[in-house]
Amino acid sequence: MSDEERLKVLEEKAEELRRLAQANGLDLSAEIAVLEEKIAELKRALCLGISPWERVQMARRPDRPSGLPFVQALCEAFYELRGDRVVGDDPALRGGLAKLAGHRVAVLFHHRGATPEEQRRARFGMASAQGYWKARRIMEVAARLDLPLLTLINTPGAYPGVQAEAHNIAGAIASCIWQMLRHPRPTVAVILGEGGSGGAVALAAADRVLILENATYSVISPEGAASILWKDAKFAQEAAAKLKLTAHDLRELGVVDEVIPEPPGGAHTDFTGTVEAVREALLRHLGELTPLPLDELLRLRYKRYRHVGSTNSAH
Amino acid sequence: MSDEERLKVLEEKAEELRRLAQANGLDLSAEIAVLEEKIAELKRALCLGISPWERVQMARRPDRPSGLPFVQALCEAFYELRGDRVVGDDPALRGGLAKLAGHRVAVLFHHRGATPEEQRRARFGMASAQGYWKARRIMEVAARLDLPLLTLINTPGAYPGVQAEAHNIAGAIASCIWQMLRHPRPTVAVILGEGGSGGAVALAAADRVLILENATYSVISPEGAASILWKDAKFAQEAAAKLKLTAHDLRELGVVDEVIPEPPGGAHTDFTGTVEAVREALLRHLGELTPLPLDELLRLRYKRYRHVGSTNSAH
Amino acid sequence: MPIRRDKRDRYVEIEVSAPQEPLWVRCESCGELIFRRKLQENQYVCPRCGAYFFLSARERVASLVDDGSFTEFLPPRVAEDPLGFADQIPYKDRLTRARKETELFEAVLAGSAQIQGIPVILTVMDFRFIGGSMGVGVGEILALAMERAAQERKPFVFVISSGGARVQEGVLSLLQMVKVVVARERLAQAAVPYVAVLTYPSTGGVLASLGGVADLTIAEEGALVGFAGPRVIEQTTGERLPPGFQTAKFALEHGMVDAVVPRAKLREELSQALSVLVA
Amino acid sequence: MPIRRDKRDRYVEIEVSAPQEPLWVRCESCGELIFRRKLQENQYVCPRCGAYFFLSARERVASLVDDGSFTEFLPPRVAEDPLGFADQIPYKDRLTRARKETELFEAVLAGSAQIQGIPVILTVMDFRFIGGSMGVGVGEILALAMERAAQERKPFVFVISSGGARVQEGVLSLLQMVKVVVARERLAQAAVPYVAVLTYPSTGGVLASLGGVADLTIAEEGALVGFAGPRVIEQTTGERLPPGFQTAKFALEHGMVDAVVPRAKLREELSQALSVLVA
Ligand SMILES: [Zn+2]
Ligand SMILES: [Zn+2]
Repeated sequence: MSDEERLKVLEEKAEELRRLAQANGLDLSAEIAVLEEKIAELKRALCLGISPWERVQMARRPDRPSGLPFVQALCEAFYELRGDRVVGDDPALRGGLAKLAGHRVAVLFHHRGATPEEQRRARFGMASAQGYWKARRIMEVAARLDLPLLTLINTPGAYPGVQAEAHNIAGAIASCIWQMLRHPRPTVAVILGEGGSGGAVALAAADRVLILENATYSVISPEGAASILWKDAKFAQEAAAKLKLTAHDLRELGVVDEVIPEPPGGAHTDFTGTVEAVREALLRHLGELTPLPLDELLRLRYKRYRHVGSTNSAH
Repeated sequence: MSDEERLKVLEEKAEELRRLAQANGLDLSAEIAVLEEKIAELKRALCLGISPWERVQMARRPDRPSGLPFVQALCEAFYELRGDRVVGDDPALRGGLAKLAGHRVAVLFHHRGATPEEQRRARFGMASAQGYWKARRIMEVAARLDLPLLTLINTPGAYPGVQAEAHNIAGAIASCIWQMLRHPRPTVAVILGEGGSGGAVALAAADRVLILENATYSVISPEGAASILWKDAKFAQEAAAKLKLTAHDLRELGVVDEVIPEPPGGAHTDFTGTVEAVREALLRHLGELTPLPLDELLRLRYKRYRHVGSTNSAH
Repeated sequence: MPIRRDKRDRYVEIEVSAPQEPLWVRCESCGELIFRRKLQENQYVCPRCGAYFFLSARERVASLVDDGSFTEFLPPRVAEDPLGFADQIPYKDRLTRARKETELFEAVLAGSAQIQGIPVILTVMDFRFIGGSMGVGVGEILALAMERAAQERKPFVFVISSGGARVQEGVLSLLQMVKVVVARERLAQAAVPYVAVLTYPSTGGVLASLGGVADLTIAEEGALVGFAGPRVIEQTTGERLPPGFQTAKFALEHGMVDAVVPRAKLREELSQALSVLVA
Repeated sequence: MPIRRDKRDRYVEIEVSAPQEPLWVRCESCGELIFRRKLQENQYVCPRCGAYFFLSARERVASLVDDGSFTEFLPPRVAEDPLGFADQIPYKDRLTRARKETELFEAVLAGSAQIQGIPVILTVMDFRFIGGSMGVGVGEILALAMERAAQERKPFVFVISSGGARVQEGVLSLLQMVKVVVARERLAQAAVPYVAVLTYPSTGGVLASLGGVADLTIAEEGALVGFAGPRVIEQTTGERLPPGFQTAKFALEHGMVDAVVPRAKLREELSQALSVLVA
């Protein structure tokens, strides 16, 4: 039995005890407390000391909190904007206007889909040219309305398809980066799951970049790196370690500003807790950025990105 | 024999006399002078007192100075920009960067094509969605590079096609108008031939709007108005008069700032002279606008368009 | 009048006749005779076949705003009949007739209102008024409304039902396209949001100006969204129109609008949109 | 090495081997043995079949600028091997080898130059240098060059030949996409023009950042222009690639570039473009 299966069994048992206690008026609090301690321990065990490769697997879980349900839980109100105004709409990259703790904000996010049908339509979160052209349009709306911009990233990468190329996906990604860098209000990005390559960085040129503890951010998938550099897909685990794609590696490299802890067992074990943690971090960073005058915001943004890796800041 | 045919005969005769005089060393200057006077008289006759409907016909002449040849003659240097960066390129609406009397400018223009093949490809100057999305892109480039924007208009109207609709031609035209109104440097539009409806106004939201003497600018073609309002295409001539679409009507309505005279006989009888006249007027208006600070330019632009027709300024 | 489509899913335009007030109305789409009060209660959607009837500007306002919250703006002073135009009948007579029939000053109605408690500046077109065409009057009403929205920092809402430009005002009607966009830029400068609502029909110069530059665009289910009318396209290009061409769904699939909603849910949809647009 | 296409008009990538200097070179496209000097004179286009060979950065510079006008910038101080990376060989060794083979500090060469008398800041990539990949060094060289162009108010010219990001520098190479765009914004703020030249190959992170946001974009006839490589697309999606996919002509037809020119005319084309970009 895997740790995860064991955890599930324990949780069911605890739940049953609670039900019993309530139904029959029994005091089972001691028994329940023992179980709860075991559960907490197991969750910690599941989370700590896990390898980069395991984190890659965790970041890719389809049940990881993300996408539309995440945004709907995060914001009191969310109104979706659709379409790039030229070609179409992309279900893998979505966005709109929202209220977050009373503040008006614009939100962009990858949506991987919950059902198999939705996942197929959203290409498992790989957005196409239309998605990125739409994202740029929504950034422009947000700029016009003077709204802070939040992005929630979870994508294996941009979609490599014939139509994507025909509609200039490269230009669309480049335009997103540019528009985000010109945004006249604070921008905060949160990497919730996979931060895959160009498809992620298009939404990550933010004033602050946060990441969940078991999320990843990488120039290439470990499998891709293995097959290109080692000419052998079996080296994916090694690549995962060497690419420094885990949250803590990224923090050390100065690429992300904060690692948001996940609940014991991983974000997927506690949707609400994860949303709350992200919300708290978002509001804190927005609170720090909001008072800054525009020229200072742009100066700090320039400084942040102009020198990435330029000096031996890491190691 | 029509006046135009008579003119042609006289011009050939004069040319022959000149050739004879030169070849045989004869002095035929008196005879030539008589002919030249007749020619000038006929040209004046052709131009004056012509009806709105005749001007509509003149504005539509395929040999009217316009399009790429016009721009190449107008500017010392012209570099074409192509493509809307999302879908494709449109040969009916073209543009690029140019040098005009030593000044860097951006130019947008309708191109109807010279050869039948070119005309077919350019849909006789009816630009599609891609053309207007490209135009907006070129306006953005011009804004970024701080260049004045010139537009040269000659179109029956925007193209009414399935692909045009699918790529949001209405949004593209609206975006052109908007971008032109936000342009941070002077903008001057010249209506060279047909100024047809939305396809024309997309490029005509300028600080100054000039028009050639026999060009037209109208909300609808006279034929269209006749069939909609009179339910009979035969009323096209009457509609042409009532729509007030001639240069002089437009000047009276305050819609255009200047009517550029055409050479006797019409612009098509003198390509070089027409280009020169347009060039002189363009430089004069640019010269007036260039010293204005941006806020004053935008104030005047707002004033100009905010009150079109709002008061009984005409009649 | 109901909005019909023929078998190939295209819209068929219908002559708009003078609004009498018979007790019973026939749905031209399914033939059903409907009690007028019933039709009204159903927001002018045929209870039998779901066909959308035109909604007058006043009925549209009533269907969208909080009861009693609408304050109509005074009509502006504009050049009436600036060209002295006459076709089969003088334009002045046409204007007079439209005013009498619709009890509106122009093809657009403007005022301040509240939508589920949110104050907005609301402008609603009326297709019965010379095909909802935009002339100097419509342009002026829209521009004034936008200037007011910018000044009062209230969201600007524009419900379109228009066949395009007011041909009888010639090039002056064409230039209203520029006028409304220059006023729209004022909204942008003030960071005041602008919501467009596309209904049947949203075409021509209105769509290709103010209708094309909203921050947020909602289409009513029965909307027709396009620059050129279906017949013009067929006649000019000889192209076959694909099924569902220029419907609200077509517009959504081609990335032109943010949402498509049935008429009955438009008020709720608008208030949801507005709730994220205001502080 | 020549750039070949297979029968379906797709590009075939070719291993780039160490540049020796044999007197004769075989065209891998048509099999012709070509005298090296002759190939050089023909700007590395096969005189027999017209296939494009890679041009090294220095050869590209020589083919574009006025004789003797190029002044190379000093290499910047950057983090070398910031991750301490090793795959089959240590990244440090790979870098050392690339430097020795190409006699370049990095995959892009930067300097000031004149093109037909017009002063520019010129940056040229070299595909032989680890596939023209963009790591911290390339990002730094490009950003410094753009800052200099903005300061000196000279047009910035960027000739791309890149397979994408420098995988061995991990996420730091990915972030160079942001670095070069933030520097590009400096050009925009100074109203200094930026011209991109796309050659074989212009792909991945370089195209999807600095390569995608030029004021004016020229593609060399033999260019490959695309975000994802053809093989990746086929493998990931199973889609059949249309003929001419990702060629310069494809890019032109799909609105992505302003012009396509043969290599022999690139210098003249650039000078024409620059002539309308400078006062
Ligand atoms: Zn019915
Ligand atoms: Zn060969």
